[in-house]
Amino acid sequence: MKYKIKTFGIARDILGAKEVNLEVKGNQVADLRKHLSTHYPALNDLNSLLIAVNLSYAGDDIELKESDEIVLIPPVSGG
Amino acid sequence: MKYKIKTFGIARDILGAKEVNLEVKGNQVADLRKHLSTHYPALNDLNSLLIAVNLSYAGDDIELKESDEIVLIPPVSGG
Amino acid sequence: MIKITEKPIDVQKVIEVASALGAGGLNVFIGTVRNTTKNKSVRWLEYECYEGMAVVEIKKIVDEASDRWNLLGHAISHRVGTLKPGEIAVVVAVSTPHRKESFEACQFIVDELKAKAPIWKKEVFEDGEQWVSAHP
Amino acid sequence: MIKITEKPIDVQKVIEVASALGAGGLNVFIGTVRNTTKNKSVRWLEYECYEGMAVVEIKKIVDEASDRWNLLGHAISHRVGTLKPGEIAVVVAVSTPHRKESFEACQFIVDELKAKAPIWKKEVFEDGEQWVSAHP
Repeated sequence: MKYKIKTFGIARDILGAKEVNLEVKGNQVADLRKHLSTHYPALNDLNSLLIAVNLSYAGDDIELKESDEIVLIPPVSGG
Repeated sequence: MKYKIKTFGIARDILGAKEVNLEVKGNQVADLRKHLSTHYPALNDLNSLLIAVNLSYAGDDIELKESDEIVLIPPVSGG
Repeated sequence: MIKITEKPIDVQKVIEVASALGAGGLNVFIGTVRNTTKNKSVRWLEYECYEGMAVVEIKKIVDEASDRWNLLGHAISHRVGTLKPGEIAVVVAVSTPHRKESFEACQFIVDELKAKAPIWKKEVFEDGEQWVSAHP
Repeated sequence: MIKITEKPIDVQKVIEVASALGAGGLNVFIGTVRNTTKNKSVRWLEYECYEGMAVVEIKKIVDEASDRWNLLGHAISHRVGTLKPGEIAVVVAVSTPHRKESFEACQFIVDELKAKAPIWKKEVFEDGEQWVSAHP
């Protein structure tokens, strides 16, 4: 499946762009995680990495559609 | 001893003036308290009555001079 | 800054005075006159203060807060006179390096001020008036 | 009001929006950029935000606070972009009938906002930069 991934903060630095198109085997959040972990190993060093799908944090078993708004959420530090 | 007593809040209402001159038997805070309690019994109904002498709260055994600034402090309610 | 005033309190000014460059957190409490008390409608409040001693007592409270938290700045302003519902009676602002202590120190000062500072308020209702907290 | 803005935050405005006539207490937290972190001098900070979701997440936090305390009014403003030391990054204001709950509710919202809202800051030093909290 082809997904358009938005990035913020250190995740943008690691992926190298604000938006990245990825070709992922499988259609679950867990599959996307596996892809990211393999192709961008620096993500594995972060304190946490959440994935937001259509404005909500998504668990590993959530199914992704190619039209979804998918965003990488590295450790937040607002305030 | 003759003391000039300043009053605030409900103590002013009970004593009837912002400043009252009292002739008290004895020269300790306890003597003043006894005088007040007898002559202004409505003071006995208050939640508390502190006596400040020269800008500090004074215990019953403090000795009073006629030149002291003596102030009745009924229950406070600032804020 | 510790101030007793008959004029409306300028909140922005209090905040500015309490600010400090090394601070990460500034907490402000603004106490306003409520429009009801025990379901009775409040027309206005009369505040009065034993001014010389109030400033001394509030200074002691700030000193105690400084012993317990790292206060980088503080400002306290209390109004006296006639106040209508919605008007500001007291503003307490403190700044500290981190946010948690700003909440704790500000709340401590407000609680202590209300318990100890020689300031009194009388509530005036349609059908009477009473000195707050005077009687059991 | 929940607002993400690139412009300097108007604290007085945030306070006004959070005010409510039945309130006796209004608590405000102002978070400012510190001039040092771990003894290193901070030149500036870069804040960024996933705006659509940040507003949704902060709204959830306010709803949770409303379940726990009697919030009569609230206003939250978070700045993004380049901020220098001393500048205001976030202002949270809540008003409640009594003072204790104003402190509790405001602190809850600030704590949760910092833990959950998708907002990030990068500290820029003389000799480098780092995304705050990114690494262990």
